[in-house]
Amino acid sequence: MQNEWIYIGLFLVIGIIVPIVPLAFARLVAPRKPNPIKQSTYECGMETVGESWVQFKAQYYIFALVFLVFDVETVFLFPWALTLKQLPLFVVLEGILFIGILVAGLVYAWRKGLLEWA
Amino acid sequence: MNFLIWLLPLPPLLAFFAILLLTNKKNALSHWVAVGAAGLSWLGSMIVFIKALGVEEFGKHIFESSINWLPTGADWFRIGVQVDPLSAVVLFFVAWTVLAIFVYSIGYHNFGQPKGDHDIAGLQPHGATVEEHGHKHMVPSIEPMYARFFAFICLFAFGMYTLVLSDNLLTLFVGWEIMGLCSYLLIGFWYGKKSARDAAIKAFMTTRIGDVFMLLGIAFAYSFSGSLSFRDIFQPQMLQGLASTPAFFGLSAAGVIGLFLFIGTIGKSAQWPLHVWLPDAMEGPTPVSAMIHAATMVSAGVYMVIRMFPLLSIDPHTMTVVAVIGSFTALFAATIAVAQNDIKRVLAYSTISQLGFMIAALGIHAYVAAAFHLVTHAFFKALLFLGSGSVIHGMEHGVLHTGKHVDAQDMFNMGGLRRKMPITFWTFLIGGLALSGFPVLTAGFWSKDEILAEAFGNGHLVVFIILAAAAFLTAFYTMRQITLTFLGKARTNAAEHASETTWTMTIPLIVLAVFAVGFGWVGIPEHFPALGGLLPNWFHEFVGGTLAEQPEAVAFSWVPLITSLVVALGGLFVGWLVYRKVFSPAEDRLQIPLLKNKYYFDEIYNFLFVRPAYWVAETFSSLFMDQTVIDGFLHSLARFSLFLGNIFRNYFDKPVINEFFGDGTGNVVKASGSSLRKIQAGRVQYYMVISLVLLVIFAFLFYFLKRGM
Amino acid sequence: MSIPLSWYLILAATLFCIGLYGVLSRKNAIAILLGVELMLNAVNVNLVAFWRYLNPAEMAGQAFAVIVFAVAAAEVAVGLALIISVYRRQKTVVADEIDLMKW
Amino acid sequence: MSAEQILFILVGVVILGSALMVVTTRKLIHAALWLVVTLFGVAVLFTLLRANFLAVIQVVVYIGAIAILFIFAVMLTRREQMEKGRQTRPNWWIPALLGALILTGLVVLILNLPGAERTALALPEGLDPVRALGSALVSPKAYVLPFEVASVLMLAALVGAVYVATVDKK
Amino acid sequence: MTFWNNPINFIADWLTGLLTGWHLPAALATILVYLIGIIVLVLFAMVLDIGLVWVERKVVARFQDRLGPNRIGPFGLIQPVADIIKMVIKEDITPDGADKVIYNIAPVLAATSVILLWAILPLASTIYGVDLNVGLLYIVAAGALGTLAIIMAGWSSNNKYALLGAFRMVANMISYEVPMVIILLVPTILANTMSIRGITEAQSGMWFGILSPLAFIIFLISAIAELGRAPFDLSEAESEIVAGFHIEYTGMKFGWFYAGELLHAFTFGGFMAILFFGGYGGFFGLEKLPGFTWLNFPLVQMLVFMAKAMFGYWVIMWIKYSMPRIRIDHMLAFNWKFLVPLALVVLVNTAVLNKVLAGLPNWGYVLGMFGSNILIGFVTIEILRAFGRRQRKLEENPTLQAQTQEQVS
Repeated sequence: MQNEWIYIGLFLVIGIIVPIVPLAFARLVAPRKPNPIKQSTYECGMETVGESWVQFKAQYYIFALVFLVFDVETVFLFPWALTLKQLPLFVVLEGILFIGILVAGLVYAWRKGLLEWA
Repeated sequence: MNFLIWLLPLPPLLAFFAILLLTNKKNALSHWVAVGAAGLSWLGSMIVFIKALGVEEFGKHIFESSINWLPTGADWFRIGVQVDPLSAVVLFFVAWTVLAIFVYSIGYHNFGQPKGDHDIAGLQPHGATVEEHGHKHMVPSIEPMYARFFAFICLFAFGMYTLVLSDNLLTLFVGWEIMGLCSYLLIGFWYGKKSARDAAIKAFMTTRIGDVFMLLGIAFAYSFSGSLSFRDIFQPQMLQGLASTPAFFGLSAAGVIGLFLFIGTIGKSAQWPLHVWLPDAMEGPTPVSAMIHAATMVSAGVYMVIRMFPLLSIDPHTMTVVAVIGSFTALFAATIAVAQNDIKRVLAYSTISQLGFMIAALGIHAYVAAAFHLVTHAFFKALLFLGSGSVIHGMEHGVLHTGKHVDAQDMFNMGGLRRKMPITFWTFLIGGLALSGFPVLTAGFWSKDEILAEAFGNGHLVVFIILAAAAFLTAFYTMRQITLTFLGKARTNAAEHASETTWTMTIPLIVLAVFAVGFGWVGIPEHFPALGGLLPNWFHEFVGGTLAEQPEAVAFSWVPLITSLVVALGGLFVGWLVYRKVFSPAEDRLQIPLLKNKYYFDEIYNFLFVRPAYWVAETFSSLFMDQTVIDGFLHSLARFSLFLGNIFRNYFDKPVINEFFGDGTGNVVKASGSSLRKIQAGRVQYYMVISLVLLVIFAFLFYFLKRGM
Repeated sequence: MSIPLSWYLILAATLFCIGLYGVLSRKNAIAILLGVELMLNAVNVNLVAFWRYLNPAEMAGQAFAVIVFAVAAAEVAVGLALIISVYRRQKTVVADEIDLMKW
Repeated sequence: MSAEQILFILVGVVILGSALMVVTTRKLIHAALWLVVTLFGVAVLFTLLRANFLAVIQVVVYIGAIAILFIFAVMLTRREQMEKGRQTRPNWWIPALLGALILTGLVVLILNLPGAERTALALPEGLDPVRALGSALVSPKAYVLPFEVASVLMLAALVGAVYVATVDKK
Repeated sequence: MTFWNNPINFIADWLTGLLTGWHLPAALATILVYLIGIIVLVLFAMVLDIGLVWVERKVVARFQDRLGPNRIGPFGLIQPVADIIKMVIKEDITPDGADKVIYNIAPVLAATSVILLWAILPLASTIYGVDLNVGLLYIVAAGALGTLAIIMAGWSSNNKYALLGAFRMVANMISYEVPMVIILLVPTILANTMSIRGITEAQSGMWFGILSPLAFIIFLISAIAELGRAPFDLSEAESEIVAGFHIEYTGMKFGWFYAGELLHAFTFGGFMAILFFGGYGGFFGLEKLPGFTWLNFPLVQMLVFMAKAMFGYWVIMWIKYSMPRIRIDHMLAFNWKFLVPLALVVLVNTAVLNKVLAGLPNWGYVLGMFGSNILIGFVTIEILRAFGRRQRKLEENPTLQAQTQEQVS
């Protein structure tokens, strides 16, 4: 049972409570007089047309995709980074190979013109 | 040294990925990468080969190295590479033919020619019109999927190298399957054509049947011997153990394993009854045909049985089966080849029959002879295919030139090409003579003669006669082909305007021609009159060393020698005599429907398997239609039973039928596939449910069985 | 004072089966992938629990868990990409309506 | 009933409850968010197991990347009528039955497992799990091959996914 | 004297003693002490946050040549309090069609994700929450929660602009998270640990910001992008999508997004100080000299840290208020085509040199690291210049442009 995570856990609890307190307070003191106009979706006074969901560029997904791959791979590099000191040089090379493969992915995405926002 | 061997297969693989991922768009770069890779592997192979020659008693101390791969409980499953005399020679011809074919492909796919007017990926290039001082005319156009082709054959080459170099059945099987995949991809390379698609599927499925059995064989081998490496399996006591352990069907373990593996070869090397795919495989581009039928795939099948010879030879039954299948195929295919008009189909059937020769030779314990014929055949058949490709190419040029469309592959449209395309003619002639075993000069003669000699010397008279007859037919149709194609005068004006092909195509021809002649001389029997002993029978010594005990060279006898002389020369002469002045198929007296339609094999299969399968499919599908409206449980139950039904049809029915009708072409699998398509509408979740139901049932079953309840 | 191994295993098993149910019962392909994620997580819990309870000095469990992360990421990336492209073609993400695989 | 055990039970309830929500909720976006809760719970389990590194990358990778990807995908493919109506298949109870069966089977096996009741071993002295993991991942005797292969896998996934998702762009 | 050396632990021990004196079980006592400590820390952060509102408004006013808040209290110091009161008593509107639960969770989560960062923020060598051995990744993890909050807010508001804004924001954040994570590897390698304190201690001799200035720059840029502040604030580009993901939020909920952003910015300033400028310490060994031991006193360290953090915060504001907004395509291109490759280069460079130069004396090590960074920076700039020149050429004569188009297609 290690204390640090308990601490983090308590911190999380507090960190959730603290923002809630003013909100709850606001709920008590703030006026509440809803009316349709107020409640309507705010589009600079225009009448809302259609549902809020509009067709998005798949480009967003592509970026999320590239991000996912890079994120996972870089996260894997942290343990590697911690071992550099005590392990021989070729460990560095392993990491560089790893990064190289990462770069290959980047190059591929680049060459296929995915990084263009078009 | 061993390190080098490990590296051999890699260049093609890397080239494959490099081309596919990076240089896809750039044709020149792609083929340089491919050829470069092939060249590297070639270089490495040559070094290994030379080194191997240097070693004394190479059969005893071979190059090998292996690494731990899979932890299997206590110990490891090791994979590795080895080069022993057999694989050394195979490596030799693979390296040469592959390199030749790679170079040849550059020319064959019209590198440097303009883009086609209306070429689309997946169809043969139709040619392009170019403006030349005023008048425009058609020239061949570059293959739309040029780079992709090289990527595929690179993978193919990788598969072959892996197979040849591997020291255990598993990696061998891996290479085997890679080639299966590539053959599928390459036969269906022009996937725009329906015929090509069907041929591809047919080839894949047919070989798949063989492969399933081969896998079974491998599984047996592992379960019986606990290892897959050749060295362990070929330990004498291990072999004895296998021979003594009884399996089922009253066969010994060795017998079962051998038979299953041999079925794999039947599929891969297109032996009867699984031969049907190979002729259709001609749909692919010609370099592919050369690749499949000479350098790699079918050779791989034979190589595998030769490799497993010590195991096969333990069990007499197996050997009988092998001999029968082999010799029968040899004759059977030869008879069909006589009646074909498509220049490539003739070669296809001749390939089948030549493979039959090797298998038969193996079946009569003629180990060295089989290997010898494998090598020589690889050379001259590659030569022939490339030559025919060159002919077709020339013809297509003529067709484009005249603009009038005629089938560029029909031999009755050719004739008199010897003046138009001299290099092709001479090389093709050499190849043809080698194939028909023209005495003394050509490689084919020596290998074939050795097979006959062995057959006669070891008193397998039936085999001897059949093979002799086959040899005669071989010579005959070869000469027929040459006469129709090159001699006489042109039958169409496409043939009039045929022209010699580029150097990238002719150089490989010449190189291969040299081997088609020269390679025979390394295997001249000692006691051969006049020539014997001038050169030592190096091949016999070398390859023979692979086996535990050096096989005895068969005593010399005149009978087989005379026979081979007679059949070869006689066949050639008759062929020339008959076809000298045949100008149209009508005058060809040998166009018997029976032969022309390959003994109606496709029709028979169609009747026996495809139709019933479709019928079943229909009923099932209607059943299925009903099911959909009924509640879900019955639903999945029904599907489950259908699933079982399919299992039975594929794994119980088919073998039985095979035993009776001696067949199981891709059609069955294809049909079951097409029935599946009606039954299971690709809904993955149903599959999962079914498999899980099975899982649960079996899990509980085993659990309680183990509990002894 | 501390937790027996079986608790972790049972928790993981339950999580796995819930994921399995999701995979088999949902119509929406994306929801199916969600189920797959649950199953993968169950696996991870097992791996780490075994690492902790059987042989903490040997990092096998964690290493495999890390690999599972990679696999999960790859699986999601490709799976969702497939779903999206299918959606763009056929305007559906219902697994049953996606039957391109039948020929 | 120690504090740790109580904690475990709480976390377990959260995990399983949210997991159930994942597979039953009608709105996909909610399912995805419930998945986030589950993943977070699993992260907490990792902390209980003292797998700090895994706990953190559980949050980073799963919540920070995978969940986001899921939400994007939902947004890109959402259609109103998809949200209406039942989200489960008509014969949903077969999977339920299967799941229950398999679960019972597993539980039986686990309970009969030798040493199922064992408790956690003490971490060896001076072992920093992250460092140990690092050296395990890079040392040739251990998992350097899976490590590199993982990157290749990710590369393959990237290429494949990107290709699939943009194949009809041009 | 012991109190001044280690106030927190001093108080903590005292409290524990007190509580156990009341016959509480030790575990409970610890937890209570933790709770008290946490609450104090969080409240400190909150007060600081209120202060930041004032600072922000003052600074932006100065940048824009205004006076800024100056009515309520001296220098308008009370202004933020007024702001808060206003927010609290404002009516809190929930648009119909909004997904109530998520709509309400989002702002809380946004604030929490920032507050969580303070759990590992060492204000002084003895004043800190916890010292995780995976501290750096913890920062990233908290950031992930923030991303989640934003996308929840955008989705639940049932508003085109909000959703669009959220999408942009998230695309922005996740894109820039990549170079950030890569760059976080640099301090990890240099300090050979992921624990925040460890990194701080490791810089007592030499700041990482000097060992690897490029890393600092990249971190700064990606941090700003993570914050979604100008020039990367297109997620709330008033001119296009009104106010981005929090368009529908009113009153205190909006307040939390706002306050969260400020606190986040400050916290990132703090992390910049920790990762690259020695945090609370890093006096280049000065503190070891006889006359300067007072530098080690926690309160001094805390002041130092605050100063550094505030400086970082000021830099962020400086950039925010003097840069135009970047278009999304430029932003993403800038990230993927420039920042990420550069970050990777820096990472590899650090990893290799750290190994190669290990043998050298200290000054050699520093010189090598610094020099290599300068070199890389120089080369990068040269490349950029060449690229710029080509672009300009293309702009100047369209025919060339056409040709290049040919080549491209």
